[in-house]
Amino acid sequence: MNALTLWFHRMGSPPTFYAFAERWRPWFLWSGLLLTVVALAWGLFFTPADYLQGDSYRIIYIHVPSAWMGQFVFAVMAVSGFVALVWRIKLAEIVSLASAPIGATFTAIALATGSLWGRPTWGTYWVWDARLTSTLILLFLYFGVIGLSRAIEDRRKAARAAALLAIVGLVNIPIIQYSVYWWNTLHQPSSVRLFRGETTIDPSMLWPLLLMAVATKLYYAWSLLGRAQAMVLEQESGKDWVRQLATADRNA
Amino acid sequence: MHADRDRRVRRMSLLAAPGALLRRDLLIAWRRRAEVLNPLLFALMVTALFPLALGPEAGQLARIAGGVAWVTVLLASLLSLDALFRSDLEDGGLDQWLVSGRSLPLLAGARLLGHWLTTGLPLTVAAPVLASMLGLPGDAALTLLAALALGTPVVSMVGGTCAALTAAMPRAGILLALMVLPLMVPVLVFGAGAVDAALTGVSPLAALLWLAAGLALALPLAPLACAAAIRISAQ
Amino acid sequence: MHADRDRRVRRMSLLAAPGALLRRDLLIAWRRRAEVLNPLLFALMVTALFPLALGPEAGQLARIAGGVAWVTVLLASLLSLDALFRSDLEDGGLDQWLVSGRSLPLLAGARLLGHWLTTGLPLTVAAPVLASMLGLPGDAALTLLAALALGTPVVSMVGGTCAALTAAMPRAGILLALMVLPLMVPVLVFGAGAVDAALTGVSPLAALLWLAAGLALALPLAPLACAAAIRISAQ
Amino acid sequence: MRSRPGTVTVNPDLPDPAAPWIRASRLAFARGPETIFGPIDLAVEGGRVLVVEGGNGSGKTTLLRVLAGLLEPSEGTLCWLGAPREPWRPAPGELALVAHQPGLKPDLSPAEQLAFAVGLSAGRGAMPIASALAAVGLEGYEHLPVRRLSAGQRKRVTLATLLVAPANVWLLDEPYANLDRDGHALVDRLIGLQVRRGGGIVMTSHGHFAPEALPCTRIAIAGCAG
Amino acid sequence: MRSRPGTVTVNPDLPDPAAPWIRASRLAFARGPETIFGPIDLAVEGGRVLVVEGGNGSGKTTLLRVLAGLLEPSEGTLCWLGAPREPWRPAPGELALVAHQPGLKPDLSPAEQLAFAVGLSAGRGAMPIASALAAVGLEGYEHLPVRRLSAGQRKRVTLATLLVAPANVWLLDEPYANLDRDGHALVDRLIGLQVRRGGGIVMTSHGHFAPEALPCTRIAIAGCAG
Ligand code: HEM
Ligand SMILES: Nc1ncnc2c1ncn2[C@@H]1O[C@H](COP(=O)(O)OP(=O)(O)OP(=O)(O)O)[C@@H](O)[C@H]1O
Ligand SMILES: Nc1ncnc2c1ncn2[C@@H]1O[C@H](COP(=O)(O)OP(=O)(O)OP(=O)(O)O)[C@@H](O)[C@H]1O
Ligand SMILES: [Mg+2]
Ligand SMILES: [Mg+2]
Repeated sequence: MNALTLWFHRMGSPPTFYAFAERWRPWFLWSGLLLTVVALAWGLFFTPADYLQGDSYRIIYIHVPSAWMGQFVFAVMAVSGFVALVWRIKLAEIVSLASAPIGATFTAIALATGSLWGRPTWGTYWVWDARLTSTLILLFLYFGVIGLSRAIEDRRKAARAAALLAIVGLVNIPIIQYSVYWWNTLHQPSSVRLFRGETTIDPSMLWPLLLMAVATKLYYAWSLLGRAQAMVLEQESGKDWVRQLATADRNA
Repeated sequence: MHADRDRRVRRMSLLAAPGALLRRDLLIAWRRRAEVLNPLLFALMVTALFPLALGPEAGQLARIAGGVAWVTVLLASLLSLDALFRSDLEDGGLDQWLVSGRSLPLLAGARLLGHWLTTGLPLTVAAPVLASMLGLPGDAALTLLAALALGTPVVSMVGGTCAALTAAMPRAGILLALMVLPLMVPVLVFGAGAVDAALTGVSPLAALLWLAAGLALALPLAPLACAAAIRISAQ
Repeated sequence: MHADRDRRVRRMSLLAAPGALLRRDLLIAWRRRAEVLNPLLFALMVTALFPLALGPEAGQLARIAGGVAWVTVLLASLLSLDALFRSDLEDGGLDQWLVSGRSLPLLAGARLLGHWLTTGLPLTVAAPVLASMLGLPGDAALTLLAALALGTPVVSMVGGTCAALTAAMPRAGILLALMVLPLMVPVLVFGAGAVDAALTGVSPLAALLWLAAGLALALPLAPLACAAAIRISAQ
Repeated sequence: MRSRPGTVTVNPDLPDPAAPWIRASRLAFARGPETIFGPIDLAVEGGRVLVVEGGNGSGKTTLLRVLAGLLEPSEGTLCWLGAPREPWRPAPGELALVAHQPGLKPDLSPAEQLAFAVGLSAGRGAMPIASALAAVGLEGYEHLPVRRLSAGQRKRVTLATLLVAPANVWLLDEPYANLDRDGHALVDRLIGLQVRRGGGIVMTSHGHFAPEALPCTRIAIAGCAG
Repeated sequence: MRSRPGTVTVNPDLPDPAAPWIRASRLAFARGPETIFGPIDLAVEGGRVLVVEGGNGSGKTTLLRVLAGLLEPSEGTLCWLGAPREPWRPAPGELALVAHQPGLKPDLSPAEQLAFAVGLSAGRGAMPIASALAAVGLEGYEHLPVRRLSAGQRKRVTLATLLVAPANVWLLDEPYANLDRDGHALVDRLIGLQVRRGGGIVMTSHGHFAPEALPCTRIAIAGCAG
């Protein structure tokens, strides 16, 4: 057993994991908040307005990191789901299950900010552009995973079922992306060229963007650990260490 | 020689259980053979509904024919997927699969094959009828046939895996659709795209090759995923 | 006075059983409240599928929006109809309805009402969202809302009656669709027609009135028909 | 009016107080050409248990479903309290059926199942739901979904409906199946209760079990036992 | 190799011929935080019947499903012929399960049901389908769809699978339920057969029935009976 699997197995013990999460959550929260404040201040006040879009482009600091996170979290969900199914590690199950609503929220934020942004720039909230469509489908994939896990009462069973669906979804995501591009370019050669043309971005915009990307990951870690803690407590309610925790809480 | 016969015998016994399952599924389908036509009739009916819903301008219809045909086929498959594992779960049949100690992926594969034979195949065979109802010209109709032949097995396999996950839920119909439809986007896009290409005079080969690639990917993976799903549901 | 109170008591006790059934059905729906959103999500997803199948040109899309919205709503209802009486038949619940000696049409009516409240109503409420996805302008969107409010109860009632007839069949999904869809053609035509009329600037009132007439016809008749269907299935 | 103490009288105009609850004359049921059970006569009298005995496949369940009005007899007449009734449809509060498939919803708790049974019933002389659940030994399981109950626990929920939704005649199909020793005693107690208040009972049995020390009439149903 | 005469040997390399078919040590099952049955030890020996007794809801069915590999134990180890096996998955010909829900298809006849069971089985030392159906008393019902059979007749079809698809260990959940007197004798005969050929048997019971005059081990399962 190498160090990584050993670590996973140790983390698989609920009390160890709970203590780990308890220790690290504040760090994630505070560093994430700090980075957000810095990045937003930088982005909102210290970068120039876009020569084409004026100030409306500043929504980019929410939009793009959320869009990235929507995809990133799905990958995390599927990979930890795979770990859960193959090596039967409870913690991975929990990580997978707890990720779904967070990822769905990020995706929804990307969609919402995108369509708000679309109004001033494209004159409409929604067009059937390739990237927009594939983001929408990603959201639907999340809905499928969440719906499935909610519909199954037994938590472990729900986690495993959702993990399997996430894996199937992950295998499909590249294919979906490709097909959607193919679909759009086939029918509509040139309406929105925004994403592909604009590969060069001004460094003064890039830095706050990257900071935000890190901040959202920290936020994700914080939120994930919180949800996972709640799930662990629920699964383990009645065990000794949880009871001790509860009494310690009451005494404190 | 001897080793060869041994291997043959082992392979035969490996396929004995899925073979028996496929035979039984087809037998049940045969007992209810009136229902085998149903997906087909459904497809024909939805195809007939579209002009009613969209208004009768014929030109508009032919332009969207590929898409309509594929949406129809997807929905027909969806409707028949819901029951794919449910009754086996409820009547304890899946327990017997598991207790038998037989290879679960092979059993799952047999079930998926049975589903395709009773749903996808009739729809594919009926492609020319659908095509003529939608006013597709000859080569576009042929493309539709080819696309359905390549795409419907993927629908059965991916959809069947999702159906195995929802088997334990009494009314999963719509949840199943929520799970399956996003996964079916590539099949839909390439399937409808192939017909569209043929209609506009472009070669549909690229789209068809993508469908074939999807099929090649699903063939080995879907039975494994489906088996895993069955194990989860049967608990 | 006395006779009046007696009548009130009798009416109350007449409604006691259907009331209990409706309460129980809603309770079950509440237990699975995650699923209440599903018809809605399904409708959104199918609405998203159409552009994928038909191509993204917006102009074409808006022209067929009314039809697409109605086809979507019909399919969402269809998917949820299948299970409407099946589980009660299989678990012996329908036997209990019959043995109770309570008015079967009222019980059937309660079940149909429950179906509409959990399927048709959310779809109706979501009409504005569907409309904006399909690019419908404001008054057409309002017309869609009105048409759905009048049409979805009819779908629940007629579809529910068919579902009662097919309840005894293990995989009736598609057969049910075959029975329901032709019956739904008027709803579809008037429903889509109303939206179309609003789009082209004509008054949609005529189509809406036809829908209202259908509703007025179905309200008293559907529970009776449904009760008869239940008696047939329960044997 | 019939004056058995505590009887659940629902029909105010009982045709004949001395008549049995149900009388069947030359009752037979056939599916297509094949007779499932032959013409038989029977009377479900108040305060007595009618035990229908027969081997597997002899037609016991079918007979019960005919008496419950779920299947139409192919021959014979049925009378309720002496008055012939055609078609044979129960009125509220007349019949209760405990079958293999009792109509429990996996998502609902025993208490909620019983609340629905109360809604369907005539609602007189009933026991409160909580006491009924306690009486069948399901204390502590009132609020678990039925999905989580064992076979015997589900059977107990079904038996509790007899308490919360009283009926003049109980039709019990293998009431002892799936129950443990306590459960058997419970069924005996329930039957005793109904007998004491003058209600009628029809139960099927394979001859292993029967209520103890209660007035019984046994009839054998002649079928082509497997 | 194990040398009990007529034993259905499927695994050619049996680890320990003297070991019991299944040995469970400190086996427990929990759903979420709640333990369904406590840590128990048991051995399923060849030629003996292991009778699991307990009240309703004590966990008998759950234990059987764990032994069948359908549920994962939360604690404890399981050994097959002395060798620990993890995860616990049966190989062909090792286990047979007769449960409340036996996987019968309403549209198929008993003969067709059994043909499928044969397809799933390891297929050695089996009885022909027609003889098996005759042995369980279903002559004349071979070609009727199961939809048309009574509760007891369905149970008999399930019992016939034990004959056409032999297995080393039988897991029987309330095998006597729904059967008439003949049916009880039939179950006893079947169990006797398996005992004589050295196979293992685990059966649940509420204590009313047990195979007559056969070597039995009884264990009580401690649960919070309803
Ligand atoms: C609902 C509408 C929208 C959706 C769903 C959407 C979705 C996305 C996604 C998924 C990404 C991440 C791409 C990646 O993986 O790198 C992205 C990036 C981006 N989006 Fe949007 N978007 C929307 C509207 C808009 C609008 C209206 C604008 C501006 C006019 C915009 C500007 C950008 C920019 C500048 C990027 C970063 C460029 C890049 O990394 O390629 N988006 N969007
Ligand atoms: N739905 C049906 N269609 C046709 N025949 C049926 C149907 N149900 C039962 N039968 C036949 O009717 C006969 C009587 O069945 P029934 O279920 O009444 O028997 P039973 O006495 O209750 O038996 P058991 O003790 O096994 O429950 C059986 O031979 C059976 O084959
Ligand atoms: N799917 C489930 N989910 C949660 N709890 C369950 C589930 N199935 C059973 N239980 C609980 O587990 C306990 C044991 O159930 P089990 O079915 O094993 O009992 P049993 O001994 O077979 O009882 P019976 O004699 O009534 O069949 C019961 O208290 C029941 O409430
Ligand atoms: Mg019976
Ligand atoms: Mg049990």
